[in-house]
Parts: sequence; C-alpha cells; structure tokens
Amino acid sequence: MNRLDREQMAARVARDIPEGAYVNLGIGLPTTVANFLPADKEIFLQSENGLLGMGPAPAKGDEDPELINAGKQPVTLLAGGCYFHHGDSFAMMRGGHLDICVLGAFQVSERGDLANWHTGAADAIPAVGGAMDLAIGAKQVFVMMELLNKSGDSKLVAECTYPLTGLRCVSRVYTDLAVFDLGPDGASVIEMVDGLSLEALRKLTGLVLRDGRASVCIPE
Amino acid sequence: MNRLDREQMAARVARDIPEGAYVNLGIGLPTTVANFLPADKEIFLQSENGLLGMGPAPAKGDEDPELINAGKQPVTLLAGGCYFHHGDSFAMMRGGHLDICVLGAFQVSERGDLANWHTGAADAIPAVGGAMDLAIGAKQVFVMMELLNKSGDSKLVAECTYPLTGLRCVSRVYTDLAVFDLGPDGASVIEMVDGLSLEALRKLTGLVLRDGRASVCIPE
Amino acid sequence: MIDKSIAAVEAAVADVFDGARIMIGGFGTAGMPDRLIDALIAHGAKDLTIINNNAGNGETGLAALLKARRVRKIVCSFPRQTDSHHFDALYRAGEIELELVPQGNLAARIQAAGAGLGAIFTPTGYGTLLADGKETREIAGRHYVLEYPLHADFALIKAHRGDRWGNLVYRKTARNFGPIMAMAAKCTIAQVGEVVPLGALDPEAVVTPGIFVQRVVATGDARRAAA
Amino acid sequence: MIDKSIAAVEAAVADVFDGARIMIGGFGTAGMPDRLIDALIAHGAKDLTIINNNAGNGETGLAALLKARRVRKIVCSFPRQTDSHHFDALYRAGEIELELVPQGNLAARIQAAGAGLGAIFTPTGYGTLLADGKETREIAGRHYVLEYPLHADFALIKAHRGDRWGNLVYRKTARNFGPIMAMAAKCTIAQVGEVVPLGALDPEAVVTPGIFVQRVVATGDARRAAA
Repeated sequence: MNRLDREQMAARVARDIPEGAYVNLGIGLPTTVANFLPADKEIFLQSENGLLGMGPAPAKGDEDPELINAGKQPVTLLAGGCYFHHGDSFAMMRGGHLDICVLGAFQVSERGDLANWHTGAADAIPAVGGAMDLAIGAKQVFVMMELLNKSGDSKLVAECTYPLTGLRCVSRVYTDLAVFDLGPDGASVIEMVDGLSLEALRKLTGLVLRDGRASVCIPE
Repeated sequence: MNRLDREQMAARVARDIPEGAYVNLGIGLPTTVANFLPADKEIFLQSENGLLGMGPAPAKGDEDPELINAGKQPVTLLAGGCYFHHGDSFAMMRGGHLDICVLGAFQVSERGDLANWHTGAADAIPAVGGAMDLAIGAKQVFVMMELLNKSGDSKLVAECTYPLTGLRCVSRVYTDLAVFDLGPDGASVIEMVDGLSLEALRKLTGLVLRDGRASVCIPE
Repeated sequence: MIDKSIAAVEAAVADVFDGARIMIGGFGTAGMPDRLIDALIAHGAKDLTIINNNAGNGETGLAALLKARRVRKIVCSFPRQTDSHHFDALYRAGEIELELVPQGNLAARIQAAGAGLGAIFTPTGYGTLLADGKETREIAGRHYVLEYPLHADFALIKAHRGDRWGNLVYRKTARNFGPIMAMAAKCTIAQVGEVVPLGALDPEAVVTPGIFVQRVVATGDARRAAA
Repeated sequence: MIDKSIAAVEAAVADVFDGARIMIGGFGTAGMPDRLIDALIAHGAKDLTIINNNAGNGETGLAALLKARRVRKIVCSFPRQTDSHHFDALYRAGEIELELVPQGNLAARIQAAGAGLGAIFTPTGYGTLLADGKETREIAGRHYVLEYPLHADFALIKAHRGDRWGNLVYRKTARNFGPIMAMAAKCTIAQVGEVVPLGALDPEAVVTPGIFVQRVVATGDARRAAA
C-alpha cells in the first residue's frame, strides 16, 4: 500500500487548485501546499494577517519581521500583491470571497463538520485564531490530514468528538490513504492509494463510504 | 429688534466651533458656516462623500468634478486632508467620531427631536441622504434655522409634526432671534438678540423656555 | 496568466441578465461608471434593481438607464435632486419602485454583505418612518434598528487605475461607494482610466484588492489632474 | 495649530487609568507598539483589560506587561504559542481571565464599535463552544451568532509614518489591527517611525485618517526597507 507522505499529500492538494483561485493555506501542513503550486499558473495566496499575493519565503538575510504569514514566518509579496487591515482580511474570508481554504484537522465528520482548534483536554489552553472564520467562509474548504491518528483511529468520523470549529463546512478531505468528498449524504471516496480496497477503507474508518471514483471530475 | 441675517447666524455658529473640532456642515445654510471659521484656527471639516480636511471652493477654472462636497459643489482639499470610502465616512459619523455637526431643520422639538428630511406632503418625493446618520452620530448636533416659518409659526416646537430624522439628538439651536440649549427638560434660552424679551420669545414659540443666559459658558 | 482586463466595454457587461440586482458606484456623477452604464443600456437588460446613492442626474449615466425604462426598482438614499427629472417622472407615474435607505445604512448594509454578516443593529433611522415595521432593540441604553445586508449580482464602479489582477485605486471623492460595492457583488466590473502593469500600484496604497474585482475595462479617459 | 505629536512616549500614556480597557495592535510582534507598552509598564497602570490578537510573545511587549501582572483580563484569538509562557503561567495559576474570540469576530466586533453598530449577526463560531449561551438566528437559510461591539478606552498601535493631524500609514503586515482599533477606542495613541510634515502623506494613501488618532509619538526607529 503506497501511503502518501506529507509532501505527496501537499502535491495532491496542489493539483486541485486551479489557476486564478484565491486560496488561504492554514498554519502547519497546509502551508506546504504552496511549495507544490505550479510556477506557470497564477494562484493568489491570502494570509489572514493582511496580505494577498503572498510569495515564497525570502532568501536568508532578507527576512522582514513586518512581512510575515499567519504562522508568523517571514514571507514575500509578489508584484501585484497588496496589504490590508484585519477588517478587510476577515471580510474576504467571512464574505465568501476566497475560493479555497486548506486546513488541518483533528477530526472531520462524514458530513463535513470540522474539529481542528481544541482537543477538549481539560488542561489545554484554548486558541482558535482564524480557524472558525476560514472554516465557514471559503467557497470550498479542503482538509488535509493523515487518515489515522497515532492510536490507529480514523480522523474521518461519523460524528466529531472533539469541539467543533464549524458545521458542515468541509467539502473535501485529502489523506495519506484516500481523498474523500463530503456532503449531506456522507463521504464518498474519489481516490485511493494503490493497494487499498474500498472495503479495507470502510473497515479503517468504520464509515459506509460511497464509491465516488467514477463520477468525480477533478479540476485541473 | 436686531434679527440676525443668515450670514450673522453662520458667524454665530462658527464662534462655537473650537480649534481641533471635527465638524460636518450639512447641505444648504450650514455650509456657509465654513466662511466664518477663523483662518488662524485649525478646524477639520468632514464631508460625507469621503473627505476630511475640506478646504474652500476652488478658484474659477480649477474645479474638479471628482472633488466635491455633499452638496455636490466643487471644493478643495487642505494639506493634511485625506480621502476614504463611504463605509469609513459613515463610520466616522455613526461611530461618534465627529465633534459637531450643523444641520438645517424644518422643526426641532424642545427635547431635541429633529425633523429635517421630509415635509410629509403626500406628493413629495422623499430623500434622506446622510441626514439621519448625522443626526444621531455626532457628539453634538447643532441646528441653524430661522425661528419662525413663513406663516409665522415657531419651528422650535413642543412636539414635531413633520416626520422625524432622529430622536433626542439636537443639543443646540441657533436662530435669527435666539440661541437655545435643548435637553430632557426642554429648551433654555442662552442668548437673545437685542430688543427681544424672554416673555416675547415664549409667546413666539409657545414654549416654557427656561432662562439659561447666566449659567451657560459658550466655548470660545 | 490571469488577466481581468477586458478591451471592450460591451463585453464587460454582456452577461448581465434581466432582473439582475446591480450596484452602481458614484455620488452624483463623481465616481459614476458612465461608460459601463452606456454599455448596459446598449446591452438591453431590463427589469433591473439598481443600488446607488442617487437616482440619476441630468440625461446621462444612471438617468439615461432610467429613461430607457430598464429599472424596476431603485434602492438609494437621495433620489430627489434638481436634475433628477427622469426618476421623478417615473416615480410619480408609479413606474418605478423606490426603497429609500439612509445613506449610512446603505453603506453599512453593503459592507455587511461584503463581510458576510447576517444582519446589523444600526442606530440610524430609529424612531423614524424609515424604520417603520422593522425590528428594534435597546442595547446598552441605546436604540437600534435591525437592517439586513444588501447583496448584488453585479457592481459597476469607476476607479482611477487598475491592473490585470483587478487591484484598484481611486481618485479623490470619486472613491465613495466603489470599494464597498466591489466587496458586495458577485461580479464587480470596474471602469478605470488606465490599466497599469502589475506591480505599478503601490501595495500599501491599493484600495480595492483584486479579489473583489472580476473585470477591469480601461476607458483611456482618466483625469490626469493633481493626483 | 493642532499638533497631535508628543515627544515623550511616557507623556503619551500618562493618563491611562487603573482598570482601563486597552486595545493593543499587532499580530505576534508585527505591528506591536513595543515602545508604548514599555511606557505603559513604567507608568504602572494595573487591573487592565487588554484586547490583542495574541497573549504575548517571549519577554518583551505584551508579554512583559503580563509578566508585570498588570492585566486582569485578556480578549484575544490565539493565546497559545510556543513563546507565550508568561500568559500560560498566569492562566494556569488562575491569575488572568481569558475571553477567547475567533479572530474574525474579534476584528468584526472592533469594527462594529468603531462604526457605532449595536450588535452584529456573524456566521463565525455558530455551533461551537465559543457561541455557547449566545443568541443565534437563522437568516436566509444560514445560521448566525449575535456578537456585541468591543470598545476600548485606549488603543496603542504602531504605524509607519504619521503627521501632526494624526494621519497614519502602515508598513506591510504590521498594519493588521491598527486601523480598526484606532476607530474603536476613545483615545488612540500611535507609535510611528517618524512624524512627517503635513501634506507629506499622499491623501489617497492615508490608511487611518487623523480623526481616529489622538496622539502620535515618533520613535525614530522606522524600518527603512523596501517600502
């Protein structure tokens, strides 16, 4: 079974981002998707802290502490990019102006509920940042995550047990084992890695999982 | 009796506008107050259509159709002035950032209700513009108007009969005969023209009218 | 390569449909996208709902659209002006519907649409005819009226300069409703004086980021005055 | 002549009172007004409520204010960071109150305060722990939570350049919360790299009009990089 590594997962997500899309890549794993976006396509990266047209990390020594991304890492601005304040930045998200946002998750329910901000542990210090705004704002919300947690339990679930970030908001989940489309009728599998069967995937997730492999057209 | 003419009324209002005040002058008569603001004091004029630091009318031939005031007359911008969009402009008003706004009126009630947008006539085409925003937004709302209408009825009234622009929003009324402070307890007279008695003024208005001439300190 | 610039003003409005809700920028004639409106008239879409601060001035722009009887309803704050005779005539004849909105509520409702809010409590208009029948609430000792967002299918706006990604800067008080309408419409079409190369607009001074703009049409008639 | 510039940073914060609600700009350290915070610590005001996106990083700025135990409550979206140990310790000891707000609701509530709105229905947080006990409503098929404005007595922000009328421009992503906080506080104090002569800021590019700013303090340490 050819489980995808994190770079392969990022590359797989990148394949589904069309030219001209306005995209927000969440902190952590989703940020790496930027490395796999095709150089010959213009794709607009937005960062919640007030920039659109985000470019790659600067060369060593060119970092500017006032030009950072949502993860507070130094970035650059492309020609044609611009800056704006937090009100406008979150209007972009909440107002449905972003085409795609890519987020990590602790759990996603088969109908698209997202849990990615809080483990619910009693001693955890809660922190939400822009996760709830991104979850409900973008036209499409993609999640990328490993399908199983460290205990081997599926993170794609019937109902989330972790505190929710947003309801019915995730449209697609990219994992190391399969890609799922989510909707009111539950999850359907649109891709699997070689050597994995739908039956095995149903067993891993404990979900019904419709077979959507034929009917789905992946945007280029 | 030395009834003030319109220029004298404008000059009288101008005397109460302190240096550093952020001021919106309504369309029509209030606009003329600008001509009487002292040149040696910096007073910030805001116009609802997106400028702060409005200067005087341009010289003949220098008019710019894209640099106008709320009355759609050509104006200029002072050094230090700036432009902004309608959202920010009305946030300035509604958010209580303006110190003073000066408006005309059809009627003002002794407790500060304002009627200045609609005569209520059945065949009138209603138009409100920014009047309702200005009425409720500025820290102080000044009205300037002739005290009596063409029929000789007082426009300062117990209760407005014209449709309201805002409730309990006017703090001071400048007229050709007297200046009134308004509040929850009704109107008090703080100035009268020479030759007019408080008794005569009470008769003209039909209002109780407290005598506030001693107790009021007019800002320089 | 993404290029939102369109050479012909006719092509820019070609997909406007009958019954569309259209925001039109401008305060009086300042910032009114006259070329886009001319194209819209030529295009022929009818039964439109127009959202603008005014209801047309003189014979051109929005006034001409009204005169052509393409507008079913207008949402505005200040229809009555000395030169709004086309609106006046239609209104008195009962041939156009008017939704009168205080100017700041017009702006706030447009902003609410752009920002994805469901409704706002605004103090403007409380206790007046224009709040008749609307839900009100006292919050922290002050009275507010509940107002809903104003969305649109299209926004036609005028800006000073734009680039192929749709970034816009405006000129003086022609800015007015442009930036907030751009955020509230599904498809924003900007008439600009000129389309400049990518990177020519200062990223600190861009007023409307390209994400809010779908089409840019250069008219070549930018004023080159002071600014 | 109106001159909002103040030479000494200490004088700029001299009237901050115990128990004040203070907005502090910045996203992490970008846009954090470190000099004003240092002056606030030296000033000694305590029992403060702080509104900021984060809860301090490392040892300086907001983290130092927390360490000095001047903060009773913090309203923020993202307190937990690798270097937020001063907040973490106070929080675990029960010595600081936390109001956790989704970042976009934080921004929208600050904007509502600046714009004089009484409340807003926002979709963010609906159905989550952070909307527990809050009023909700379905509007046009979507679910919203009612959120109230966030006002402040003071806003301490950092800008790139300012003038004596209080007009401000920012630099890159240090802009973040500055412009909206300036609109929401009774008294906005801006730390700027330099105070420039009146008229030196392009009126088309001013981000915060002077009406929203009461005091400007030049620190002389503006970054002079690309912008």
